[in-house]
Amino acid sequence: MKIHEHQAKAIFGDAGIPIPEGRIASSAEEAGRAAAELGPPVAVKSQVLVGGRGKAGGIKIADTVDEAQAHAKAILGMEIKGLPVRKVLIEKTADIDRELYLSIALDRSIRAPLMLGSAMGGVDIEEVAKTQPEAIERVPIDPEFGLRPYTVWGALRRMMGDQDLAKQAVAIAAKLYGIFMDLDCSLVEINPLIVTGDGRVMALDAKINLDDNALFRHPQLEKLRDTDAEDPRERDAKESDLSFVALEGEIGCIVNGAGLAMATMDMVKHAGGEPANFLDVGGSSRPEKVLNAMRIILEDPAVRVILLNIFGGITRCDDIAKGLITAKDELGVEVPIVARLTGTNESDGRALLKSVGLESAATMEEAVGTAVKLAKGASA
Amino acid sequence: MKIHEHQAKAIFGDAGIPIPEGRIASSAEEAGRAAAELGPPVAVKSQVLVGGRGKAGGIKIADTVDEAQAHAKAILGMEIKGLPVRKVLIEKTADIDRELYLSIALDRSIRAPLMLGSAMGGVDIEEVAKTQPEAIERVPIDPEFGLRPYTVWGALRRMMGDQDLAKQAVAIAAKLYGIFMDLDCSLVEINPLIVTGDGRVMALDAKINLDDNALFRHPQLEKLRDTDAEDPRERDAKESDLSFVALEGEIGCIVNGAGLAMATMDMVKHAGGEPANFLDVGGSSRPEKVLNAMRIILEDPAVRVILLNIFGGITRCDDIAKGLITAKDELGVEVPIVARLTGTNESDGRALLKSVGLESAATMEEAVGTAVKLAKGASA
Amino acid sequence: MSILVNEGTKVCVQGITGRDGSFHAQQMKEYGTTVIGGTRPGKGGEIHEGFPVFDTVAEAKSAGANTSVIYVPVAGAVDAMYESIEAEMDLIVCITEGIPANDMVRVVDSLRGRPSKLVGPNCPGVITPGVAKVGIIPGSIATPGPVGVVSRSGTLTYEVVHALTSLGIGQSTCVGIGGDQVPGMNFIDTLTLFREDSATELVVIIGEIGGADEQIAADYVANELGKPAVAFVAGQTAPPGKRMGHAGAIISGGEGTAAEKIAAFQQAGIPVGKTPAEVAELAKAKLSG
Amino acid sequence: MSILVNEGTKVCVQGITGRDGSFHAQQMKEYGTTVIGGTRPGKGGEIHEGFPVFDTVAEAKSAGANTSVIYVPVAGAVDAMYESIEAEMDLIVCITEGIPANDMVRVVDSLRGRPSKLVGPNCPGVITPGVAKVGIIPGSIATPGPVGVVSRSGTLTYEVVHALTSLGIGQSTCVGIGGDQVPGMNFIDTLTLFREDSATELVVIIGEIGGADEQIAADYVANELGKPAVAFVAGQTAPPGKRMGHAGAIISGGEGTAAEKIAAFQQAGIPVGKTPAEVAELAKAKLSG
Repeated sequence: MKIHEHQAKAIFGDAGIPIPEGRIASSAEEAGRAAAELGPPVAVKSQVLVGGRGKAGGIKIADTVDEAQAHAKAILGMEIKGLPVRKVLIEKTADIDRELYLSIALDRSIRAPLMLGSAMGGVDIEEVAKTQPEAIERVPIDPEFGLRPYTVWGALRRMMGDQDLAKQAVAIAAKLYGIFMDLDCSLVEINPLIVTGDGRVMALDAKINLDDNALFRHPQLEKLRDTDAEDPRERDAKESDLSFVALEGEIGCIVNGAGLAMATMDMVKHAGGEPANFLDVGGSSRPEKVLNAMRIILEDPAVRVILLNIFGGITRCDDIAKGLITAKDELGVEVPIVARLTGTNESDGRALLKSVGLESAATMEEAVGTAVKLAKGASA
Repeated sequence: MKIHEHQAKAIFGDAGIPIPEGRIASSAEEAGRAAAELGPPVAVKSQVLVGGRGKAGGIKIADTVDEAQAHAKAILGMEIKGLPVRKVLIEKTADIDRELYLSIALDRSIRAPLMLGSAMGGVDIEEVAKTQPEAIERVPIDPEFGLRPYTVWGALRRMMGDQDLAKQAVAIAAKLYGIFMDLDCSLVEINPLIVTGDGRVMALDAKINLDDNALFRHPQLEKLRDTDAEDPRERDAKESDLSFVALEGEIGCIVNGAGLAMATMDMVKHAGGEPANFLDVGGSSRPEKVLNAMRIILEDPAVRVILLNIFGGITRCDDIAKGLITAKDELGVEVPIVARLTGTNESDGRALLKSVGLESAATMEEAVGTAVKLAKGASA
Repeated sequence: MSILVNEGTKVCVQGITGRDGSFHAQQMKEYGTTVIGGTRPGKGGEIHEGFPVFDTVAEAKSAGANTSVIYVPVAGAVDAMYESIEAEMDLIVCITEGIPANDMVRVVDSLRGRPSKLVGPNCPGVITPGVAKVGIIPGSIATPGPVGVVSRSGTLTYEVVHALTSLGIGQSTCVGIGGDQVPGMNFIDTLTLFREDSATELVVIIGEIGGADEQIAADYVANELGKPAVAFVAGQTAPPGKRMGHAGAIISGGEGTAAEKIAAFQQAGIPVGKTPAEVAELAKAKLSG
Repeated sequence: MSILVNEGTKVCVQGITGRDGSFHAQQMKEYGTTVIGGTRPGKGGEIHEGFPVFDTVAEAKSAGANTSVIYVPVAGAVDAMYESIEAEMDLIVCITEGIPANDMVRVVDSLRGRPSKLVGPNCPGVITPGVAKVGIIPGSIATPGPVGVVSRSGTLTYEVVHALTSLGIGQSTCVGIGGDQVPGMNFIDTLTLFREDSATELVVIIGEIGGADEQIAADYVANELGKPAVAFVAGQTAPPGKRMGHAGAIISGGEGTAAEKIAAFQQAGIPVGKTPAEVAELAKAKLSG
């Protein structure tokens, strides 16, 4: 889960990481009052959960209160990459001497957190990593010891180029690690980390991504969720305990297991079709999961055929078949259904489907082929 | 450092370990009011930092408010093993079905905490350990994992003899471990841990010993120090950064290093003398340490000779000699001084002593022999 | 021979009284696995559907268990892993999914200097066909033979194993390492065991989008494995920035795409199948070639 | 031969700019020890009294150091140990005293599965006479020879070593393991090294009141060491319940008395000297007997 800059900055502030003084505003009037309180010049920053706000015109500097209000009015009306801007952060501008980069993220290859730092901040760090890998300091954090001053001293001294600035950066890195661990983050990032004209190190931006699996123990963070940034069907699916990702195609897929679900999508594509979604019903095989899956998929008017691909292990084919039959009854499904059931309780499942006139394909290849043919026939 | 039962119980209570309701009182009147608030019968428990309060008459049950007041009056006038009783804890009595034992202590042999439990509580656990070792459950705690329910479940189930009681005991053990680690204890002990008539598990007594080396990070605990229980000279020595233990003999010892200090005492004893103290000036050799050491030793009128035994490593013999000379000047030392100086800057130190008429012994044996002879001569 | 699971495997089912634990204890036993019993604190001494119940893993170990399999809900799964690590079980298989990544960082770190191997979490487990299985892989689809299988996906493992068996190609051991970001054993840990296993002549690697484990595995196969391999990569049509079911299946910052992984395998001389059936055919060709 | 410290020892002095660190860096160097330099964060790149200063132990290691010695005040000493453990120094000697016991529990636990050996804290260090020393043991009192010394006390070590040298008996290596309750290497860890060391023909064990390490050591000598030993135990006149200087030197619950320890040594056939001089004589007799 992602949270907004102003929310991340509040967390930074509580942890003692220096941030510019700022106020959040939902209207131009509020923005004007905030600008007056802070004293111009101020930055007016759109709060949306996508990158590239600056390029999209979502960050403006205002030299007067009136200008701040005008910028806020313009920005609050914007959509950035499809997301409406509902709030702006009004912030005192900083006297920027240098822009740098600092982050901590979970690194899969070392199975531990990794601190990244760079003297090249305020730009796309992935681009820097590709073109100038030597410009990036990479410090693995041993989870047994955590991030201690000695862990990052060498890297941050090189990056900051100065003992006093390095000391400030070490303190910030330690606090960043504290946030990373305490809140179960997958990423905490400061881009840019700035050095001000008078030699202070400060977080000018703030990004925190949270581990969805850990949100259950951070109810106060769950409250920060911004549903604007979420597909309503994906949210609906999550509430039904389904993994779902909406796509652009016309073949609705219901599969058990994430890997098989991806492989099914891939095979649809190879066969000349387009998947309408990724959907994993998971390991449990309660019939209502299939019912919910059907309901969510059928909300998409582009769906012309439903492809059910089940390899039963922990999942039982008869449960799946029961769910499908219930869905047919309750939802009045009008598109054709292609089913393939293999594994645990396979024959029971197939018999159940046959009883309502649904033939099961023998293989995954056959099922995918039939689905693609039906989708093309339907659209022709 | 030891703290009082009522202080330990406050910590238990904050941690969620069930304790009897109670009030602390410094006078018979306060005790009476407390008994009235709680409602008799109540226990009136002397708060002193020694064991064996019960046998010494320091714990009484009162069936009425008047009786509580009378008991408090009697107990508040007592001395138990030389310590004055300044406070009593007034506590609601519990309906005791069984008395058990539970503690967590640092165990040197495993270099980790060890939980001890026994179904035989309310008695001297060291006695039980000697006579019925099989009656004691010993559970080492892996510091990487801490005390988790599975760690202690088996032992506590055997000890409690019942699933529900075991569950309560596991919860108490987990909280006890939390206290042990969070407050840097060397011992947390519940003796007795009781089972009440209605099946609740509760701490009827509470003992917490703190690691002196860790007190610097627990200033709130340092405030609980009861100086009544400390020898004033030992406290004085601690403030002067000296390790000092008062003994009954007549030879005052000043030594560098704890092991050598003990060995010096032992050798005095073997030679027929009696050491007046253990005193380790430690590794640093600032002259004022010797001055303070002399001052503290000379407060004891039984001291008839001073034995200085120094093997200089990090300690420098000339510094020691300077301190001794200053002490002679400032304190007007009347008892004879026997010195032995070896190691770092030995010749400088000896020369300094010689300049004020003090000969240095060649060996530790010689110095001890001379000191014992002088002490005997003086006492003859 | 085989890896991880063999004739000497003696299983303790953590969470044996739960729905999944109960069902799969039975399934494992029916497959021929020695199931010593299971744990459920507070129920020690009882018998659950024919299996002895212990309060703790330590007690199950005293009764002979050397392998744990965890069906405990997510709230207790981390403790369940620690319990088996502390009890020094040889093999720990964690089926439970949804465990916070930072918890797994600590669990994996705690294995340093300890004798246990951890497979999972969020995985289907391990099967040595014809001998024993630990986890939830359906026994019926597997058959003994020369192919080692290691996979980040559960059902995709079944597909590939089923396809292999359909072509008459058996498996030495199949290991589902799970789809989380921080797994216990990863591709390299597993391939290292397959390298030493004389019964394994060829390895099938089933990867998916996210991370760079497939690239690292490709490199290992090219330089260290000393045996042929074939591969499959799921998620060629996955959009970037979206988590595809598994916590670890996400293309982020343009990295971890299926295309990269397929290219890495091909550069290492490892054929990549487009479907599970094609993977089985590639394996057959390699074995007979 | 020797244990822990030898010709290849290259020292990094943690806290080299402090009073003690500075003094003993010089002392070690004068004794012939290779001192690569020391650490003081924020002073990296400077030269302190002829020694290069590094910001971190990792940098000192890159410059060749394989051994750390810690003179950092207590507030930073635990971090200093972790820093050297993370840098995987071969040997870490912590001189600092007054470290909380629970901190040491965690430090010692963190050594599991890592390559470093830790001596101390609250110890005088290690000397291999004629070769090198790490810590604060005065070099002048020691001379090369066949006796290994292991001790819980600093100055008592000096007394015994001095007495040995006075009798013409040299030492292979002298190890002061320190007087804390939770030390890094303990008697057994050190004796195990002496057992394997061909230069060590006899071991002197210097114990004191508190704990049961002497009893365990006596057992090890009787059953495992394969070499003769003599012993000394300080604290026969110590009253119970009082901490005698060292955090670990306390008789509690009637356990850990000098009498118990002396009895254990004697039962294991280890002569116990009444004074340091007598220990040296016992060693001499054993060696010539």
